[in-house]
Amino acid sequence: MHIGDIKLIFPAIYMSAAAIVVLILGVIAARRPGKGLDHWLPSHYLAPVLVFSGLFFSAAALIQSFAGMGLSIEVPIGSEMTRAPAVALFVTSGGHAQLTVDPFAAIFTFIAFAGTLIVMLISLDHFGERQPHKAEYYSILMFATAAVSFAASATDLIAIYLSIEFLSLTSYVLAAFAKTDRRSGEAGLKYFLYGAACSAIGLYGMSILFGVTGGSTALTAVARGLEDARATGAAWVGVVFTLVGFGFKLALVPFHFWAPDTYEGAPTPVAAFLSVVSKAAGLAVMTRFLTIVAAPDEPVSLSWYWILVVLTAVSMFYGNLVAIPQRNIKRMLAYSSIAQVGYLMIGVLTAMHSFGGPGRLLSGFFGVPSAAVRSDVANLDLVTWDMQGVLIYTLAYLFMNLGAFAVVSVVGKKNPLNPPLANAEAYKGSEIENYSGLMRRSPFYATSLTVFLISLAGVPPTAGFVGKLFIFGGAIRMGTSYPELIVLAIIGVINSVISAYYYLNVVRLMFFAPAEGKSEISASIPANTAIAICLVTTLALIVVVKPVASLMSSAIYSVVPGVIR
Amino acid sequence: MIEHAWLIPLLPVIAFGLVLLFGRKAPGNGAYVAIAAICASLAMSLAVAFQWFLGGASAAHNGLYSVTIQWMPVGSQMIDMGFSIDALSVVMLLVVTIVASLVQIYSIGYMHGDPRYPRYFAYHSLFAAAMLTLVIANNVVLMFMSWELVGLTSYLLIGFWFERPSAMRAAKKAFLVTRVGDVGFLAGIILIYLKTGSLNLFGDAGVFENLTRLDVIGPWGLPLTAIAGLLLFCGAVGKSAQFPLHVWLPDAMEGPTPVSALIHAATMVAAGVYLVARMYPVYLADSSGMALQVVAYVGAFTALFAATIGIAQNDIKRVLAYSTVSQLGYMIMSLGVFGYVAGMFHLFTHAFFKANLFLGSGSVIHGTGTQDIREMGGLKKKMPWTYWTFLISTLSLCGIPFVTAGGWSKEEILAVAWHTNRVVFVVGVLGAFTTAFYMFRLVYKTFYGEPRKHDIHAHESPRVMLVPLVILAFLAIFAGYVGTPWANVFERNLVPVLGHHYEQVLENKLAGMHHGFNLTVFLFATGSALLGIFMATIIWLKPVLRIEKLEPSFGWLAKLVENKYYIDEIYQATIIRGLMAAAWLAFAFDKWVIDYAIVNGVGYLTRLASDLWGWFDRTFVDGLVNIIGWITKTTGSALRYLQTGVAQHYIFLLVSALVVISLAVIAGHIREEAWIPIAGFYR
Amino acid sequence: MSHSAYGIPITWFLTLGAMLFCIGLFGMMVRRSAIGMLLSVELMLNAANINFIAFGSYLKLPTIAGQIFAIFVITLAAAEAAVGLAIVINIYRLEQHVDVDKMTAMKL
Amino acid sequence: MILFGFEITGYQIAFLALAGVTLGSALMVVLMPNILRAALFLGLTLFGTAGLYVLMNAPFLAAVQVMIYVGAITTMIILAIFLSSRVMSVGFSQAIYNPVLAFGAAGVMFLFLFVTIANSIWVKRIAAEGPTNSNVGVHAVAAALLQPYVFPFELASLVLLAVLVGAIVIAKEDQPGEP
Repeated sequence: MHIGDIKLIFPAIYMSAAAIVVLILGVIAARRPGKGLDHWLPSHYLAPVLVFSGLFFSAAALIQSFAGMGLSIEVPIGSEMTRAPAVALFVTSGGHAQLTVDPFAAIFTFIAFAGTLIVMLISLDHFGERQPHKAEYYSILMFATAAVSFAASATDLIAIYLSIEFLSLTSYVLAAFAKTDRRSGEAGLKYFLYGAACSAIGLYGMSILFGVTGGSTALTAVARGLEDARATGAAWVGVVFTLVGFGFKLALVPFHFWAPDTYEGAPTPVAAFLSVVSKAAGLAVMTRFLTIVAAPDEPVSLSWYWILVVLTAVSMFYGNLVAIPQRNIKRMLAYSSIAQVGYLMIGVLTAMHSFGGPGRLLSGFFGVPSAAVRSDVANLDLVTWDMQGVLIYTLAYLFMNLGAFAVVSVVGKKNPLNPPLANAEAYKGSEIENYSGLMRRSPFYATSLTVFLISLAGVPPTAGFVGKLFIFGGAIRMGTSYPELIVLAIIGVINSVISAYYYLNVVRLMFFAPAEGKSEISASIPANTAIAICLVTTLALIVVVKPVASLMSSAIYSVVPGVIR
Repeated sequence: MIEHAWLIPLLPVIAFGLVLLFGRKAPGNGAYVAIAAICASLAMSLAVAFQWFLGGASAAHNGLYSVTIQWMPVGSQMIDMGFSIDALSVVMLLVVTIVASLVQIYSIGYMHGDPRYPRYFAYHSLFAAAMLTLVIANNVVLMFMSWELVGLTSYLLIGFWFERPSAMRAAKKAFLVTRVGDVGFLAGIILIYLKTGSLNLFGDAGVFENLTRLDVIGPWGLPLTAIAGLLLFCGAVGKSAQFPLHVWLPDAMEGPTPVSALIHAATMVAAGVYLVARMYPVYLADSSGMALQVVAYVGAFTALFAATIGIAQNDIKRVLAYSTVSQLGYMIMSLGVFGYVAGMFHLFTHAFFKANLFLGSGSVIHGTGTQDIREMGGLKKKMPWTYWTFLISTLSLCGIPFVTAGGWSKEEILAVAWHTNRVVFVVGVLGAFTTAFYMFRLVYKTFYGEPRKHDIHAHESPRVMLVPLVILAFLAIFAGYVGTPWANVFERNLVPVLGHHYEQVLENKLAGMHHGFNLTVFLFATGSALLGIFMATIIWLKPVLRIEKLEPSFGWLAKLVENKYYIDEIYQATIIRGLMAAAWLAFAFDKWVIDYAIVNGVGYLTRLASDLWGWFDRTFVDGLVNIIGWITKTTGSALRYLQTGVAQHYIFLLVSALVVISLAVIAGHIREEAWIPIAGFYR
Repeated sequence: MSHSAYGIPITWFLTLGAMLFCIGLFGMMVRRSAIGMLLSVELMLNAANINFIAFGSYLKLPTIAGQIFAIFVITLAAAEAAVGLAIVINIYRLEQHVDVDKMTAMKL
Repeated sequence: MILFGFEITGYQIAFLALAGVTLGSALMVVLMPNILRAALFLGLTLFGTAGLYVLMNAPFLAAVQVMIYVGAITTMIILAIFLSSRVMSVGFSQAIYNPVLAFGAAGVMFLFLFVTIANSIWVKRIAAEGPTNSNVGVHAVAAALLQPYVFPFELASLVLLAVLVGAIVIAKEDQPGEP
């Protein structure tokens, strides 16, 4: 690599630097609260502004990586070499990149930045101006975002482990950030213990992979090594254990146990962050890992593939069924997001098939994938549709889920001047029964939440419908060769009917139940802005889906492995 | 004008936005905005219709005008969005816009003073937009989208009076039950897409074109086309309230009456019929004919089943609801016996007279303040306009020949059934009889006799409500003249919609059918309707047969049937029921043979059947829905106990899951290597 | 049995690592206090480190990556312990105990 | 050296001794009722592991292990134990939670791993008798860290910064009125 190529990961570097700036300025300012520097440059305004400009940088990086301006990599296709818009950074001996900057990473960086910005807007409203340790809070949030960005482009086990762990550690802190709140502490502790166990298991898996593949840590090298070690049970044990570490970030069943408790106890903006941005990191790593490392030519012959299929189906059913009896809306959303991960995993499995195995990786990567050869619709290109599904659904999920959490945060807000001690009263805010008659108390929030929930249920014309269309469509297309994907898609459709049951229950309460003399709900401008952004995007995605989808389809180049330039 | 047909659904969407945002500040509290939009859509639909049928546009465009724009790229393929104008969609446009605009005008009077008046009109506009999009969509994705949107807005409209818990429940039930059908619909779309590789209906590589080319037998010899047709039909079963998913429609009467008139007469429920008609090539391509058989029998069963339930209902709107279910069964049945034109024709005429009946019942409810026909009576004098329009539409529904629209369409259905399937024909005739019977019961109980409850001060409704009634009554008479057996304009225009190939197929199926006036069918149809009217007259108008006399003996049976005994303690219930039934039989036999002979017996048997159906409906069909709900809930509740809140438990579960997964990995790869650790360890 | 200066097959180390890993897992399940569970996590991380270094040393193509990975694991273990202990201390301040199995305010 | 008919090298004896120490103290970590003693036994485990590192020709790692793990982490944990208990002697009886099930799960897991690990497939890539590399010194590690692995190195420093800030914020006791 050239040292100048560092500019390609500029968004992530910028985010880390901005986090340090917020920290230092914030700590200086906090010495005289409300006066001097704190009056002119309080960190809860500084941080969103910096993230907002970071959003522009990541958008620029996105456009740059799609347009292929200045970054490209030679990839062999069959016997010819073709240029693909990806750049390998920090190449180790053997020609394997630790970071690969490509449209896939750029999209996830953008998603992380946009999500963080919305989370910050919610936080502004949720914690208020007098939030204790606000500089540290915003700075750690920004560090976590940088970690997501690193994770999205990491193509080396060391880099992946570090960035995922970076994200986890900052997330533990964020979950426990409401220090005076018992539930927040409990949420943080459970998240920490479960996360530590999962990451230790994942690390153990990586150590086995490291050995089985002959001492390689780069994903491409691991992929080649696995080809040789195909017949080894140990290799697949390594893969499965490693997947535990990623599945934990995704809250995939059965690695999900932390999610409901943590979502319920953590401050609502943090729960929003965990459910979307942190999950995006897990998704990016999972997708990259599966498509590069673990996808041999015939994944259907491998037991772990079937394990993933089963876990995907179980996730959908488990999440949706257990969400039904919940009484706390944050907990309900936690289970709902477990189910949503199931939908996303359908997309990941589809993508996995379309990218074929490690052998195909270096020869004929852009060629017709194995699925198409076997299928009777060989002339239809299967590749782009599949990667699109994951990306578009993630985008849709970002806005609809964050929107739902934003409304939950506004409705369940506590008095910011008076942070509550561990009393049960303070938590009435996020009980579902508290939403009865919300329409009469505040039509805007009720309508917005309705739109978000309907979108999560996948009813047109919302973003969730578009996402499901792409996910299920891709699965069905690929299903001509791999019927289990069609089964998963049908399970997905059935589950979206089940999910309508509990989403509509909230809608019913909001619209159709009497309000028991509760006052109107008000929120500050930032929170309303966040909700409005989510609302507009959720409703407008179907209109602008054409440019978005064609943008996403370019991400076919995404999982180009780091190969030396 | 045809090029701008996309404006027809767009105008109500704009009205929806305006009314929702500006509501009370808009003219007429938003009502005028919504009405202006739907009337503009109506005008445009009329213009399109004139241009299409009379202006020669149909010939100029070869019977199909379709515009497509690219919507979203999926892989190398584009999902398109677009609209198509052909005879079928023009008919549907006319039906929807006419009924929707009249219903909205009517609503000015009916909803007057409602606290959420603007929102009502906003929902109405959105609903109309969704429905209009559905009928001109030329792409299954767009169709499905608007289909779901129709369901969503009907949820809002049915639950409009959410102060009533029953309205809430009904709205949710309607949404969820129709969504069950939608799963089938979606699966059908998926299957069709997999088989034809296309999402567009028309055009060179469209669904219909490809259906003819592709082989239709799937793996393991599955008749894929038939399966696709049946899956699509699931959607229609849900939306058009066919057995066994009809349970939502009677409950949905909790919405405001104009909503019932719009949704449950002309639009949403007709969407299912429209879907089958639109996808008719799929059914015709199914050479086994299995799909259409199922369609026919489901329709026929529903038609008779719902009609018998209608006899025993005492809520004016519920009678009409079951009547709607029954008439939808007629349409579906007609489509099932290759009566493609007849089914659509009945949809066309039914929309007007059923909308009129609902609006008339709304007028009655508005005037009397009650929905119970036992409390009404003698309204003929007090509400003359309502009475006459209601009567005209009732006659139309009964299928009185020559002078009403319903007569023409019902006869056409029976004519087709006579030719293709005599069983269905018999069911149709029985249905016609029952329909006339319960409708005239309704008319007599409501408008004739003396007022049974004297604290009701009935008054005629305001003019803004009467004008739509009169217009619809007019249509209930004259709309049928487009499809008389002698000059069937309807058929001439509608059949070519299928395209040349399928037109041929349909003609082969109907080969040898006597096109034109069929005296046998005419006698059966008219005779059964007149007999029904006659029976109703001698029971309720001039009580030759005194039903009240048997009311005690019959009443306790009805109660018994409804009694919880049956469900809770089946053993005991069976014995009691057996005893009671024996006693009742002895008593009834005595009464019948001595007093009333056969005529009265028919009346009782029908009512008995009706109540039994009702019981069956409540117990089994609702029960099935409830059981599914219960299982879902219980599983959810049971599973949540895994989440004990103890972190050590979580980790234990994690490790156990990992152990299971690891063992599965071993099981999966056991053959690939020696798992017995000898060589490595003691090397 | 072959003879060499070392005479220790790698499987000995790997088995030791597996034992340590499972002892750690066991500790995660049976330890009651949060700090006890944290200790068990350290055992599991150590097991992974033993694997890394064993592979790094025993591979026919020697690589330093194993040791590098282990260094990062140790670094992150320190960071993890810091975060964990901070959370534990905060919990102790709120509840006067650190027994995880008593913390079940949220369930269902 | 011949022992019980087997020929045993000095390295093997060293391994067995270190493994015994490591595993024994690891068991103590898990089973010791007193949390402070458990933490001290963790230090012993980590020492034993450091010895194993030396056996595997990784003396630098052994040094790192002793300095960071034993020196820093264990000390930190002990400090936290002191901080989070008012009276040392009370409240540390660690009742075992669900020992049988847990033992079963962990035991099956171990059997599974053992079967997987002790498999002949290692022969292919792994030198049979002992480490292939000679002692890897500080220089080699430093060169690797600063040249090919400079990115993880920098990332790790970011992690440490963020985590330090987070840990301090969470752990410190807020004075009333402090922002």
